[in-house]
Amino acid sequence: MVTQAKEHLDFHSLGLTEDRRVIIPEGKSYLSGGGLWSWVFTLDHKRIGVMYLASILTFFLVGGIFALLVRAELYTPDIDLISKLFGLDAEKAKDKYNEFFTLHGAIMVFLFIIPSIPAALGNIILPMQLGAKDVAFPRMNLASYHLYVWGALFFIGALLMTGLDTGWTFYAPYSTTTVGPVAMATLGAFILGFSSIFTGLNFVVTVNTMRPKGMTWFRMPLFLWGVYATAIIQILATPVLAITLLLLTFERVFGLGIFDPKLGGDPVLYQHFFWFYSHPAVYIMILPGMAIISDVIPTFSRKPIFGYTFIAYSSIAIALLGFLVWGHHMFTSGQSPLASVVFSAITFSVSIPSAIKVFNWTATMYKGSIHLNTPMCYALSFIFLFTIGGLTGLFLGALNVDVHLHDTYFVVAHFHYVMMGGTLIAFLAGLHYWWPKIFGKMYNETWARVACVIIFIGFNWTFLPQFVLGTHGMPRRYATYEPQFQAGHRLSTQGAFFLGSGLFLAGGVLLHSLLKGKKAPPNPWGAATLEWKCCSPPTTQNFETTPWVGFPYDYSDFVYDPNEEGYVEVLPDLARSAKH
Amino acid sequence: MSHADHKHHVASLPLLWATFFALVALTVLTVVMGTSDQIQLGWLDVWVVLFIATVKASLVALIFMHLAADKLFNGVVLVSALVFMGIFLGMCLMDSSNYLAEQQAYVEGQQALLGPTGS
Amino acid sequence: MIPHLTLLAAEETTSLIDWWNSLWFRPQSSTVAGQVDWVFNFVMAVCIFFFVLIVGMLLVFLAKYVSRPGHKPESSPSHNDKLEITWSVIPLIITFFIFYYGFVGYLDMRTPPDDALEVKVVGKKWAWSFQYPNGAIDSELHAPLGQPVRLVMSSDDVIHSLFIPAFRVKQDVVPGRYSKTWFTATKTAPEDNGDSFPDPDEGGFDLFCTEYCGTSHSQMKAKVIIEKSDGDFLNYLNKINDPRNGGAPVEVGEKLYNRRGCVQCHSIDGSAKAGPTWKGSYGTEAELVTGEKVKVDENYIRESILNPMAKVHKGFNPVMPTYQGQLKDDEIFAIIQYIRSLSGTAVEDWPARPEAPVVDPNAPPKN
Amino acid sequence: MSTATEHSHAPHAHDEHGHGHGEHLPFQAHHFADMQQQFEAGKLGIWLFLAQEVLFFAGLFCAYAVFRANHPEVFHNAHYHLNTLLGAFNTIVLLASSLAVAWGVRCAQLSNTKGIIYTHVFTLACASLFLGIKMVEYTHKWDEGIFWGAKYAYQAGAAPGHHFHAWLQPTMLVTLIAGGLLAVIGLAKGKAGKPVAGWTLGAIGVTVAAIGLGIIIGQGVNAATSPAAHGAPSEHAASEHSASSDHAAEEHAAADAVPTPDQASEPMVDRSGAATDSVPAEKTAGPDEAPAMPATPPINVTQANFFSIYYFMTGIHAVHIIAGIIALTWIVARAAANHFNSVYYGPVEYVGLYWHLVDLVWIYLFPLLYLIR
Repeated sequence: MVTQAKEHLDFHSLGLTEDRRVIIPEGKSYLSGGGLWSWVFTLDHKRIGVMYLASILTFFLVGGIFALLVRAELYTPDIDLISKLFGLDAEKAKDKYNEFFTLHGAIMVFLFIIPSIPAALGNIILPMQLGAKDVAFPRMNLASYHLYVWGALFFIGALLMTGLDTGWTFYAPYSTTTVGPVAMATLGAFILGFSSIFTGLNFVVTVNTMRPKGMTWFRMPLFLWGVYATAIIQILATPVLAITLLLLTFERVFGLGIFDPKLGGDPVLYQHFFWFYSHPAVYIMILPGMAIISDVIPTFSRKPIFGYTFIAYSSIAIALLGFLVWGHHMFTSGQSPLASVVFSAITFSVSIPSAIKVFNWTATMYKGSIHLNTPMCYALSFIFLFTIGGLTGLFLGALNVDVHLHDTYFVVAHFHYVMMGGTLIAFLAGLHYWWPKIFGKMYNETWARVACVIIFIGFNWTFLPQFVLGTHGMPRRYATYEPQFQAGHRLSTQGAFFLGSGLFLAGGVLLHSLLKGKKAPPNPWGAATLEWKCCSPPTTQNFETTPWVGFPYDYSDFVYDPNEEGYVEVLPDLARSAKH
Repeated sequence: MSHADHKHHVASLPLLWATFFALVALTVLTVVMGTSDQIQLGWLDVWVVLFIATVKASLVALIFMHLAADKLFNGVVLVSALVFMGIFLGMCLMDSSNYLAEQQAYVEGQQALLGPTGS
Repeated sequence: MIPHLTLLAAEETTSLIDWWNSLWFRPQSSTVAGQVDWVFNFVMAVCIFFFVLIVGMLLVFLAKYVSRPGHKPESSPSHNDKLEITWSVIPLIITFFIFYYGFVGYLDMRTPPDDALEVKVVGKKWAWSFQYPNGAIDSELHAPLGQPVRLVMSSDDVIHSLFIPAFRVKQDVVPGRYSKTWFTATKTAPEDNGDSFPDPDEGGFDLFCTEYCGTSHSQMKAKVIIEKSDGDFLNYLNKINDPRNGGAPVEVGEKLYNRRGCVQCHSIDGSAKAGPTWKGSYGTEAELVTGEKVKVDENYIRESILNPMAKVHKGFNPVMPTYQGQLKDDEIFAIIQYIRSLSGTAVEDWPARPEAPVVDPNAPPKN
Repeated sequence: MSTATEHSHAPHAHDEHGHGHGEHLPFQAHHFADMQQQFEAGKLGIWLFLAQEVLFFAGLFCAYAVFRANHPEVFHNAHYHLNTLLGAFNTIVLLASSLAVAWGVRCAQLSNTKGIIYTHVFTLACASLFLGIKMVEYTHKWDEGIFWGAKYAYQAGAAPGHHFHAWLQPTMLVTLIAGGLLAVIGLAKGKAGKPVAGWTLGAIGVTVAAIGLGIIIGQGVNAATSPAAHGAPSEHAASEHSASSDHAAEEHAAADAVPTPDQASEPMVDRSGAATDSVPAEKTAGPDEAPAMPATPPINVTQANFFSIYYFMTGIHAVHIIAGIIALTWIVARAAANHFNSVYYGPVEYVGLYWHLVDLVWIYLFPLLYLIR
């Protein structure tokens, strides 16, 4: 274990008395009290966030089990595991495999990643970072969660009925002709879309109208910038998915003839519709992840974030440019060459804001004092994995290379590096970062770090071989494959199980902390953003008094107090008045 | 904070009525444009009709929806939604018109293949 | 052009590049493959540079500034606009180059030469079929070495995608339209050397379907056989053009029944479809719409295939298309034998052949 | 900590509505600092919602644009099936409702509760009038066999034998009677000192009755513009609900009335096989069965595609109108309860903005669907 130093509280050397400490009064936890109904119909953003958190983690588990089943099946070239496991002949077993990867993708995208950071962590943290009591529309917030549950029920219904085998993209005309509960799943995704829109709408209004005095746009924590940019996409892109899925449902049930070529429709148009949402959706997934990292790295480096304004603007730039590049999913799909060229050119421009962020995070650590707590370990592994994910995107943006790599395992590896190595790892960083605040308990640092290392190794073990598989021409969504690919698939499957064990360990450490964890101090990491200026866990009202708003990355007033095992804010009169 | 801060823009009644009559007049104009045999503008027609619709929409947005007197940001929200809609429509139109020939060739090719029955 | 030059130089001078390419790719076997690999390697160099830079800095900072007793954060500027602009503009310039090379290679990929041999490809769940200019159909794709081949592809059901990894060629096959792609093979596939370790592309280049299309998506594949010379290709075409190479007449007839659309209207189990069933029909008396009766024999069937409107079976609409010019005599013979077999009538083997057909591979398609 | 206290609020744990400034208003949510902030938040919220609506409709406009740009002749011919006069009338009805709603917001800003109620009840009547006319349009087309996509079965001169508009007359009578009754009950309740129940019931009554009125106007305009009324046997209007033998003649007349130059040339292909959910996909096809013939003939874009888009666009628009009716009724009820005044009138404005957007969408739908050259 790394020896670490905390800036110990030495009031005498500061020439101060202990009176200068900002005391955060304890209050009644928002978690305590009330029966089931007080949770189900709560208007408290934190309770809604916690319910979201529990739901998405459940679905992550379900989606993860499907992922492991898929990986286990691919250990050998033939379709043998699923046939043996379920006693099916080869044809039926291949159908089963197709259902598994569909459910893995659909559940992970619609039920886990998209709501993971904004709806779960964002809901809990965003109002607190604003020093507010709640989001602007608490009832709409609750409606968003209830819609999420309904959408999820549709998905689960489709799962129980079996036979949903379209892939998460629901490409027409496959989705309009296959058997299976496609209409049910698309309606579920339609409902989930509105859940997402409501969350985004709430966040934009909250950030726009409820910032406390003193918090100008450029004194907002970068998490807020990231979530704000995400919310813009949620509002402007998600309705297009909603109408697309509605059209698809009607196409299937009533035979509309918009997408189905047998009725004069155009399947490529479906792909335009779908990716107009689903590419920006990629940024719904990654932007809040970047936002978490932008908050975690300065806190644990004890340094102000490097290039605040560039990072803030780059979030907005990514959100807006993200709307212009959907066609890069369609370079080989029958899109016209002219459109492909335009989309390719714009695609590269999106990589710049991402690069800016990575450079800035790295530069933030320069001359800092790096504390390798669990959230920081996840943040470092995020930079590593996201860099690979982002750079491999360059291959796919280059037109002729993409023609070769499209729909192969290279793409699978690339988007897992971004979605999982990026968003999931950032989500875990955020979860470990805010866990003491949300639940008021400290987890076991050692074991949490071990889990982080296992996840990091397992992740690379799983997905690095897939790049090589892809360049050698292994197509995705294959239930069986040529024996020549087996070596890569074996490695990948082994890695997946190693990765899975790491995730279970991380989950176990967190659950253990709920039962046996030490009580968390209000500010265990010494962060300067407002959510740490209320007690852990917060009261229903969050703050007794609206906290004083300073620059969110100025750590000079936060010193370690060994008695509290956390940081306290010290207000030297002179320093404070000098700041005004 | 006093009520002085709560001043809201109140639209004047003559303005509302004038807007309404302008909208009705434009509707009549567009119907005449669209049905009259005397006025034939060819390819320009759809753009003229859309222009009239846009004038009407702007009247509704600026006066009925108070955008003219409202916070700028609300207008920005509406305009940015329209801009993204424009990008969406524009790219889809550009692309589909480019591969239209491949669709038509296929339909013709397949009909020729079935041709002998004259169906 | 720069990519080509570099590529040539690389091939001459070093085996390191060969080793590197073999790590990532199947051997380049088409004219565009070299370009794709060049851009890939260029991007790879950029990526490795930035990856080493970022991760290296990360590790250095971690080692130098990790918190330890006595270590304090030092003050340093929290922004530096010149630095920020530098590391925004340099990647922008680099990505422009990547875009440019990708774009140039893509244009080559999408623009087939005028003299290309046209092969029609039809994708259907879950098989490919390739139709050559002489009308012959095969489930493997054969092409002559060094000759541009244009694939005009269509799908009968859902979207498929034709992918030949060794050629770096891929194009979705969208129902309701033609999709086009092309390649010029520069190598023949390695022979199957009989060892136990499976090499890619042994005995023919792999051709995969890469757009998910249902149950047997992963088995929707074919082999691409590159013939060493035009003569070999001609021989191949002649071979598949002769129905007799498909086996006994009954087998060929059954294939034709499934492939040429008979199955849409004629059942082989006695059930009623748009046309009369074939089961047990041979040798019976058929009543025509005109009221007269005719014996279902070889001549009647042949006439019905070539001129369906002449004698329409009572109870059925006159909807059958003519197959005049679309089926060869041997094929009609094979179909008749198949119908005979469905009625339990004795079948015949191929009759003696008057002369072998000669086919020009570049002849325009007949249909 | 001098600055800290300046913008800190009174401790909220003790008093949910305890705010630094002495405004204790009944409709202020506890997490907003003041009414101004609450109003701004709500207004931004509704504008963002409208932006979302714009992109929701963008998908439909995009489908429309792609099909129209690539197959202009199909759309041109198809639009002759639509009754321009009815479309124009509906446009004006919606414009009038928009005026009323804008007026209603003005009333709210001036604390004129009666004004809010009157304008919003008028708006409700317009909304239902619109739906009634739309019902006439739909049933008229269904009777001619003009459905969407796979169900499209129009054949010039043929009488497919649908009798959807036989339902119009009973619907009209039922809505008029039921709506009138509700309105009278509402009036009585209002007189009896229950303004909320009274106005709510009254508003619902007006809404229901206006559907009937819309059907009358729609049928009137239809009869006036149909050639059956100019010279052809004039039992057209009278035969609406008579024996089915009249229908053949009437539908024949209606079908002939539509000038569709391309009818004969439009390929009539049996589309019933393409209706999908009932058709199981082929899951077992041997790899050997490589096809050379297409399984089914390809179908080019036809009027069926136009009507798919027409029904989907107008249908989604109608769903928005129905949602608007619910929201407007809610406003009437709250206005009757005297909730709104110059300080608190957010909901009136928000619902108004939503209603204007519904109008905006129709402003584009009308020329795009009814006036194709």
